[in-house]
Amino acid sequence: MKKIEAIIRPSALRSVLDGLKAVGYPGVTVAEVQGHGKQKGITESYRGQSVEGLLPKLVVTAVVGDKQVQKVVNIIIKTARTGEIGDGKIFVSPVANAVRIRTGEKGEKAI
Amino acid sequence: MKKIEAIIRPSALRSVLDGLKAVGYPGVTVAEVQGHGKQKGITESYRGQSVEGLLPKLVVTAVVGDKQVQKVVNIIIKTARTGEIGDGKIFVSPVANAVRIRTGEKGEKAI
Amino acid sequence: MKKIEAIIRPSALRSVLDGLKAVGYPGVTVAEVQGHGKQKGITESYRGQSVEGLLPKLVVTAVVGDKQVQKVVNIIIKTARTGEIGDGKIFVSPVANAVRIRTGEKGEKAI
Amino acid sequence: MGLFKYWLGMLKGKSAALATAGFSLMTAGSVWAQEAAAPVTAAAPAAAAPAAPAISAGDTAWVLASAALVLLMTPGLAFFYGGMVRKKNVMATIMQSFFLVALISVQWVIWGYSLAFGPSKNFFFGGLDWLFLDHMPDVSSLAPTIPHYAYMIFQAMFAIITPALICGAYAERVSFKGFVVFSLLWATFVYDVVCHWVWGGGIFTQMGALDFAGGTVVHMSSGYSALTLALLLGKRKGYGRESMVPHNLTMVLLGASLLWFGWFGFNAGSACAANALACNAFVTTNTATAMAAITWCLIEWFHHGKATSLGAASGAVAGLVAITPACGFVNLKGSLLIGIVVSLLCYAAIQVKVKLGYDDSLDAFGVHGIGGTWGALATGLWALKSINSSGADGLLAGNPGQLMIQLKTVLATAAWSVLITVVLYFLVEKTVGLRVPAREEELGLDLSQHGEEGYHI
Amino acid sequence: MGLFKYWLGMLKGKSAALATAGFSLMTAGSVWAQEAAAPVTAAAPAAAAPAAPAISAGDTAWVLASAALVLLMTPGLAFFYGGMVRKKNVMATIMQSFFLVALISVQWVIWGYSLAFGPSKNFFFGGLDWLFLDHMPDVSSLAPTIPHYAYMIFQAMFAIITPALICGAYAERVSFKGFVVFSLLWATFVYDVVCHWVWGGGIFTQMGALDFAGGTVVHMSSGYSALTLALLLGKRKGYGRESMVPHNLTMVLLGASLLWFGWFGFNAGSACAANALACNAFVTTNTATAMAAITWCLIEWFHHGKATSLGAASGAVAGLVAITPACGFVNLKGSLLIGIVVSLLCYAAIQVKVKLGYDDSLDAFGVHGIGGTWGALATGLWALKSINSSGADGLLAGNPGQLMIQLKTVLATAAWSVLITVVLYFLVEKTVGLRVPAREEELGLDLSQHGEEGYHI
Amino acid sequence: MGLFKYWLGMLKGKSAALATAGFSLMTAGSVWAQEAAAPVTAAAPAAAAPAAPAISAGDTAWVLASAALVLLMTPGLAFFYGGMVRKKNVMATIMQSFFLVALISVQWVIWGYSLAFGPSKNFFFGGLDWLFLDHMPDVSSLAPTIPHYAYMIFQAMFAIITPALICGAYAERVSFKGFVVFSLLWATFVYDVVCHWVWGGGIFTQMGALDFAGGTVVHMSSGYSALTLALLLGKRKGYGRESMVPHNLTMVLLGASLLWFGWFGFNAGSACAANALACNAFVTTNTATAMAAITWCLIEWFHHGKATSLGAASGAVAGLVAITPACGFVNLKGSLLIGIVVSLLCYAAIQVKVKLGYDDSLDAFGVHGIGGTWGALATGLWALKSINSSGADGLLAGNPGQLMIQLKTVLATAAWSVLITVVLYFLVEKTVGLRVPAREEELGLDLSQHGEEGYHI
Ligand SMILES: Nc1ncnc2c1ncn2[C@@H]1O[C@H](COP(=O)(O)OP(=O)(O)O)[C@@H](O)[C@H]1O
Ligand SMILES: Nc1ncnc2c1ncn2[C@@H]1O[C@H](COP(=O)(O)OP(=O)(O)O)[C@@H](O)[C@H]1O
Ligand SMILES: Nc1ncnc2c1ncn2[C@@H]1O[C@H](COP(=O)(O)OP(=O)(O)O)[C@@H](O)[C@H]1O
Repeated sequence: MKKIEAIIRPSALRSVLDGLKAVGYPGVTVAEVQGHGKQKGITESYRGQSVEGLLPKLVVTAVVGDKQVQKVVNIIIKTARTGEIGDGKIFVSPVANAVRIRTGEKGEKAI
Repeated sequence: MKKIEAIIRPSALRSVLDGLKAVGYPGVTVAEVQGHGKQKGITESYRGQSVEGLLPKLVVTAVVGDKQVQKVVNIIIKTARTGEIGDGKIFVSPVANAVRIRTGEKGEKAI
Repeated sequence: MKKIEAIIRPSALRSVLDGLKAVGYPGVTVAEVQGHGKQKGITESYRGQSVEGLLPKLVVTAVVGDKQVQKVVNIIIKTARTGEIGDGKIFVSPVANAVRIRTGEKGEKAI
Repeated sequence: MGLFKYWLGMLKGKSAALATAGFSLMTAGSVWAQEAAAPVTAAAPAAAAPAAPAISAGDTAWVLASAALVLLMTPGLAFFYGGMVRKKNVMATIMQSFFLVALISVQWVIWGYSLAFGPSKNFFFGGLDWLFLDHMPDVSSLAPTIPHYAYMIFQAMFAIITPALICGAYAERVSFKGFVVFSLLWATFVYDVVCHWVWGGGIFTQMGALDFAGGTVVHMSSGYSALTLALLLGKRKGYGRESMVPHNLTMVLLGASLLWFGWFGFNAGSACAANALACNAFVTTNTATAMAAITWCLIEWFHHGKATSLGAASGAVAGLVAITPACGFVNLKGSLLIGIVVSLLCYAAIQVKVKLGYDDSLDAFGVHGIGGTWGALATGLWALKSINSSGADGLLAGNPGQLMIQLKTVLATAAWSVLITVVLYFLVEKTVGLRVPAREEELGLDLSQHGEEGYHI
Repeated sequence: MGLFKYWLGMLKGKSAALATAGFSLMTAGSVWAQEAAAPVTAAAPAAAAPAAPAISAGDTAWVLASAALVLLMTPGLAFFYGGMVRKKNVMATIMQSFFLVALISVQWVIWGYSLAFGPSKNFFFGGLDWLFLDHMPDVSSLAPTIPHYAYMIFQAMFAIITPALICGAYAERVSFKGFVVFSLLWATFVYDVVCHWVWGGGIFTQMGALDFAGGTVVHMSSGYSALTLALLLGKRKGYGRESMVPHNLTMVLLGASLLWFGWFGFNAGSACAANALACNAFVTTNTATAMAAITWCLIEWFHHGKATSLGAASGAVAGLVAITPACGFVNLKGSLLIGIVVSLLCYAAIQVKVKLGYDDSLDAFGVHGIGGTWGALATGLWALKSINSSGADGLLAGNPGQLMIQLKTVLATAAWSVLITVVLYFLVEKTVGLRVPAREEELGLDLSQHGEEGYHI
Repeated sequence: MGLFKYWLGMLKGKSAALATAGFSLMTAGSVWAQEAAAPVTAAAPAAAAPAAPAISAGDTAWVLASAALVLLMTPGLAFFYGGMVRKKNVMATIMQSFFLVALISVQWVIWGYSLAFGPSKNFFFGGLDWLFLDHMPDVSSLAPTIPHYAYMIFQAMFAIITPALICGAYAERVSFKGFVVFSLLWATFVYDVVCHWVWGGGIFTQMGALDFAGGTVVHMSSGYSALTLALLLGKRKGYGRESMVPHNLTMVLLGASLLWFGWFGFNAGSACAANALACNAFVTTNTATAMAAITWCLIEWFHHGKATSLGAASGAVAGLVAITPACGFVNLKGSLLIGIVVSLLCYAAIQVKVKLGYDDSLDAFGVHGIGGTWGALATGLWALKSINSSGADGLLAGNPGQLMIQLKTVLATAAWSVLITVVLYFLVEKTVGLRVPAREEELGLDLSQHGEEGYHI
């Protein structure tokens, strides 16, 4: 199992979710975050004082079986890409185990 | 060390925290997220237009020593379960290292 | 590649970001969370009823190449430390792969 | 006690009819009106009204401004309550108050005002002569210097906020449909009736009860109904186990601020004129409110070592509640005392609630029931004829009888409110349903009742 | 039709001048004033004004209070709109309304009031005699019992909110600079002109059109301009693909509540006196609004099985819009009907919009255009001379001519608004630019236009 | 200079007593009253008051409505300030303003009004004859057409907001306990005294100083005290290192909107009548505010390339501050100029602050101190007897003396405010403590001072 964490533009959420739905991967968790990468933060100004701000992003997390990783990553790339700086990153990391709280099922069955 | 990430119902937070406290694992981080799994999102309606919404959830993260993983997972299962769809998931993943910022301590001592 | 997750005081954010910028690691994602560790939550009171609250924290996440881990961790320790309980933790965990959504680049090139 | 017998008797003959009346309100209403009108003799016109003074633009300006202020109180309440619930119920809670503004606005002009203030010839309610405001004289004898419409719409705002106050008791667990039906019936059978008793020329008017701006009519009726509902509905799912702290205190403070602001219309507007009496009501209102907020903070200080903003807001609202019946009868010192005592009583009541274990979610009874009762009695303690010549002296000015009258209105209002609320609760619960299913409650009322969420990414 | 010819002819001679007028507004203005003043003969002073009654403190108190209430409506609108947009555009949206309060306040005292209400001798606009409010008589013939300044500032608040209403149509995609220039021109060439036609002694005043508080002047002018802009600007980036649900419904409800509250000033204040007519306007306003909110909820109930708080708020605003022209001419029953119908119409219009695929982001046309049109026509249906002796009877009181007059004002206002909006759109888009570049829209207007964010960690 | 000597001498004999007076305020107060009353001869009754005109319902309606409006300003300020602080201090900041509404409401009716407006026979303060509002005549000579209670409660609202303005300077770092003690003392020894000087028949009244609605009394007194406290308390922990941007700008805009709305009561209500003067104040207030908001945005545009909503709100508040003393004396053009200049001055002051490095957290001095000073002087520039016959002409109408008088009141008010603030600061810091310990500041005042949080999951 792998955890796929995609940091995307807020505006891409609906496309990404629709894309994932189309390939039958429903389990997904979304969090609001802020960040900067190549796309630098932006200068904001409050009563004449400039401050450097971060940009709002969303993290879409899906834990999937090893075999689906590639497919899910591709879907996300396709649905979240605008081609402009700020499209975001996808990080894939190992998951040792998963449990479905309702049933206590473990492993890939649980996701 | 393992990172235990439990995606739970917001209403289960207090029970989970109390449960964890009872077994002496204080270190915990909670984040607000939204998601859907087996429990599909819900249809919302704004000025007559239907949209598909995600459901609010909380992620409770605790990094624990390898030996405590099972115990903590069990506590969470017990305290977060209602038996209805939407109880959530627990993901366990490896942690390479931990540092306590205040003291610089590393490894299991730090958590 | 490693994912460095630093749970810090909200007030330390600017220093940490400035510190990271100084060593040339721009990619970073910040999330608002709540938690408690050694620094217990605090007792709050609503219309005479006491409840135990969590403390607001930020999680700063940066995915970096293996060789930079130590340097980044040290920067965070230095910039986030006050020496008082509540300074937070840093967790380092493995990342299997990274993708830059905009270009599709993979691996360390993507971060 | 004669009072009790009177309306208990009245009720007995009516209760069956009441239960079957169901939704055909208007028919039921007019039947009832005829029945009731028969046995009782002329009583109403009532009240002051010196020989037809002219309409005053100044008084009208003040009453219209006051009506607008009181209108704003209900959204104020929406935010006061909305901030206190959990995030998943915020819109449902705000919606309850907001929708009541719409619902009761219409109910009032169609039949509510007539029931409450119509030219009935009985002690009990005002009849249906003024359905749709037809046949209304241009000026009400209760407010002779302003157009009748001004008085009517000012009163409408009171009718609106009263059922909204109850929302605090059943917050986070009733269905929207059930809430609508219950509120409409409650407004008709509790509010309109009690309003007639106290202000409309009904039995309390006759008895000389003092209620300047609605201690009994507004706060006690809603407060005791709130308690009744809290008990009948049972606790919220997870009560005592889940955290149920206010999700947004800034919203609570916004609500409390709008309430304080609007309450000047409520209380000082109740003079129905821009005169010295209105000024007295304005000043005593502000003073009691301020004193109650300070007192609440002091209590918290002693009890927990810290004063809270929620406490300051709660104390302010308690003070506003308590001074409401008294504001046009007591002087400054009376208002200070009323403010101090109400916070002591309400704070204590809330602590007791937790001990007793019933779930009056947002303390509708703890604040409005207790505070309203105290205010009604306090009026009987500190009322002064020197403040309001059409009022009466209270106990401390040597007239213990007034306190007894106040006590009677308290008991009668509480009893009637509880009784009808019990009837309506069962009626609604058995028909459209009042308490939501557990799964909907868990999901949150915003999504389950309204299909919307307060906040989006 | 004569009407149409009249001003189309007028316009032809002017359109070139208009296009080149550019920024030298004041010069342009006075040139125009002289040109236009020439061919037309005396018409204005107009309206009621019995032989110089004294200033009434009561009336003044009410109009000043009303002016304050109406001022608050624009921030109310800021929150109503601000809650409906996505988080990244919340400040830009609030700023549009807030900044207009400042911008039009100044425009109005410098040249707007003069254009709209100045002592012109033509049907078309009021001239520039009262620039900077100089040379104004102490009392306006339109409001003889209050100081002229009170009437002027009360009217200012209407001039402010009207362009702010349009913001709903182009929300989330215009540049701040373009917005400022457009709004200033629009206020001058649409609002001030239409205002003169209807209230300032202009052509509609002469025709006997009824518009108590601004159905044509405020809601139709803004509504049709909104539609025009929505079509010209095109859809928001991602429309139909991205989720564009309201980011904070509590803010929407706050806005709606402030609108409802302030609208009492808008409508009842338009009596310019604290009299029975003001009371009628107050009551019909509240009733239509309430009825429209209930109706909207019922429609949702039938359509989706659930009533929403956004629906209640939308219905309330639709009701407020529709009753605006009618409130001082119709009776209670008329207001109930106006409220019911407006929600049916607006709800339908919004569903049609989605089908047609244009992006009136927050339904400025769907609510203000449709609701305003309905209100103007409904006034022609249910107006009663018995409510307002200086008004007229409507169709249902046997005077079909009134409905025709109303229809003419509707058409003329819509046509003028659309026409000028098209001209101004191209003018602004080609010069300072109105639509933001795609990248700025994606980033959000808060950051790209103002360099600030609504919410911070 | 005689003025300075006068009260410096007075102070010398009093300063020891002041320091020891501590908490036994009432005793101290009356002792002081007797001392002070001796050497000075009759001076007060003061001011206009033509031979006992009748109470006017219209005027009363307007002043009551205004009092309600001004009450709302302090919660407005709570949100204006609350949105600007960091999330962890939001409730503490809102609480400061909200609690002051309660605290000063009570202080004012018990001793504040008497100190400020009581029938003293000295230049300095009003004595304690009207403690608990006893022995007050039914009508004040300062507002002869309304009940005394209306004037008293209207003035109360000014007394409330003034110490609340200071909160902006010490936001995010004072203990609640210290804040309460400081504010109570400040209200008594600064506000009540300066209020007496300017309006209560005191020394400035005698001198002919012009301050229509409180430039010196409200804004300068609070502004200079704010600066003093900012300097004495030192910077917030992490100032210059941590990000301290507003956590919720929508809340700031809400606050600014409520301030603008309420300020109509503040300024136009200060006419104490619904007359032409009130209308002038209303119009100049709105105009200066609007012009200042526009100007602030233009400055930002030139300075940073973008106008911000925080800037528009800040400019509006600066405009409101500056026009306050002038609104009933200057004409429209004066108000435009006052609005333009105040934004230039305040914006500059804020930039200088950053350079100088003191931490006036939310620019209480930058806006109220600078804006108030400018307003007071501007009144001396543009005042016109033709606007207000009981006023005076200013410099530009050929009366340079008036500017000198204004300057004296500016200096005296600033000096007195600074002086007493220094004394009170040390008094409070040494006893209950004013600045919170570093650990509590880091945790946030919401949790450390009140044990509550603004927002919950
Ligand atoms: N190394 C990293 N670690 C953690 N988050 C990152 C990293 N790099 C980028 N991000 C996140 O991804 C978002 C988008 O990154 P950005 O570099 O702007 O995209 P792009 O690669 O298209 O230029 C950032 O705002 C940040 O939240
Ligand atoms: N594969 C997954 N990856 C990431 N998050 C998931 C996954 N599956 C479920 N979740 C999260 O867990 C929450 C609850 O899941 P759900 O399937 O509704 O619970 P249950 O297993 O009891 O039916 C979801 O709302 C989502 O946030
Ligand atoms: N084992 C853990 N797992 C997850 N989060 C933790 C853990 N320990 C601490 N945290 C997070 O770090 C924050 C700071 O921890 P704390 O123990 O107070 O710091 P310190 O080590 O300086 O005392 C906590 O509020 C919590 O959010």
